[in-house]
Amino acid sequence: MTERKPKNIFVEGPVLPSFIGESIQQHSTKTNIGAHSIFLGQVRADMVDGKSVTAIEYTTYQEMALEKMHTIREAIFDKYTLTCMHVYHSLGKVAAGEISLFVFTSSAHRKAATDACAEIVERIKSELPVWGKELFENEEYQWKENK
Amino acid sequence: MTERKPKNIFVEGPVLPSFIGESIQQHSTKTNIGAHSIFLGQVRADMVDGKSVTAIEYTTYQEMALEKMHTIREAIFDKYTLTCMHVYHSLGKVAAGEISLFVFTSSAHRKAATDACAEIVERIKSELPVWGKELFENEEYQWKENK
Amino acid sequence: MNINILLFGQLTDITGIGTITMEDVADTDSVVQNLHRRFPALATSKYVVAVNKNIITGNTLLTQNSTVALLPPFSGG
Amino acid sequence: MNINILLFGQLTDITGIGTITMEDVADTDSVVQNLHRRFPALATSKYVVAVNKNIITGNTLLTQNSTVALLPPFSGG
Repeated sequence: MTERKPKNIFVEGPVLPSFIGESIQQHSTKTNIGAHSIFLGQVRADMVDGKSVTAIEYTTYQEMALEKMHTIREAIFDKYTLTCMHVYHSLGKVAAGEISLFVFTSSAHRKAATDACAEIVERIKSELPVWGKELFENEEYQWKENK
Repeated sequence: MTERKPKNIFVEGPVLPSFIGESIQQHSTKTNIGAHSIFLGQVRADMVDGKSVTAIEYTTYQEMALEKMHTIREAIFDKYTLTCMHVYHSLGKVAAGEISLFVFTSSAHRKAATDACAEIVERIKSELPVWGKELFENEEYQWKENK
Repeated sequence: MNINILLFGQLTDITGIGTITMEDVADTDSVVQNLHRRFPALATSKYVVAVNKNIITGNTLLTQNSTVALLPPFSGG
Repeated sequence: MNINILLFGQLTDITGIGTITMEDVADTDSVVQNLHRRFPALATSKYVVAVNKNIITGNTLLTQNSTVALLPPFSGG
């Protein structure tokens, strides 16, 4: 009796563009793939009352988040004919301009990858217990809230 | 009187994963971006009558394709609030497992980038005068047709 | 009965800590009332409650070593 | 009157060449009829016609140095 262990999606700090390039490269051996869809969340330097966001610091309820992500993953694989699916989310500080979320789906034909990727992003934003603290230049901060 | 010259979207051979990584990296200075959407078309090693596709050789009616792409670009910028939009399409041989199309959109909030990216891909496939010749192991080939 | 309580995000600004242990609480309503007494600002904060990593919608009985988590609005991605 | 004719994709398998020049053709129907006479397999091929990079749907008058292109089904991406 083996229960599939939820995969860890969390990485410390930003997701690096070079890592994204390498992830894409790793799919060149899977010649049944015809389409990749990628979503990247990047930290914006939003202005709030004249101060600008310099970074977001992410925290999570990790055990719950990984269980939830596992449920989402299974639901997505049931619903769409995907070749693969990868999700990476930052923890800790991610500076404005850096990437905090990387969702990557692949399929033979484009519709499955595209639709699955969009749905995963929506579910991550609404269902994963992750919190972003927007840090300003001084010691001030505010807690982000997803719409 | 300056007329904006259509940008060249064509590259000789495959789009390299490292180039995609570098393209992403170049957006880290644009701190008004919150979301990137990327679509990649990869050449599949499809089996046809027992033979497998080893590469696709792309040709185009370049002048018309670039004018058409320019029209699509303007329409997409009118319809969606995008920060930027990049499109690269291969010409010549692209082996199975390599990437022949790279569409990259960015916006403050995710919906614009995601919807624009999907629409650009549909329009490229249906409107750009580009032809793919699927090459098999021997000297045989067949002309691809988009559905 | 030992109950582990976890607090996250902006809620820890109120409590100053992320983990609290309570004894002799039978259900989630008791946990919440107890916390609201100790940290009045929690009563006016937005959050949902999870028991053993599942979000609950009504009062829920607790058992030995249950983990109760107070989750403010998510903002991942 | 000089008309430039471009052929692409599988159509060049039929014609063996991608560029043809014709003189004294007044409209696209004349170009197409002329090509179908010279390359009968073109008549049973799928393609659309573009004049000066714009796809046309009916017979179109040509002018000096018009470019007529025969475009088989697209398969980019």
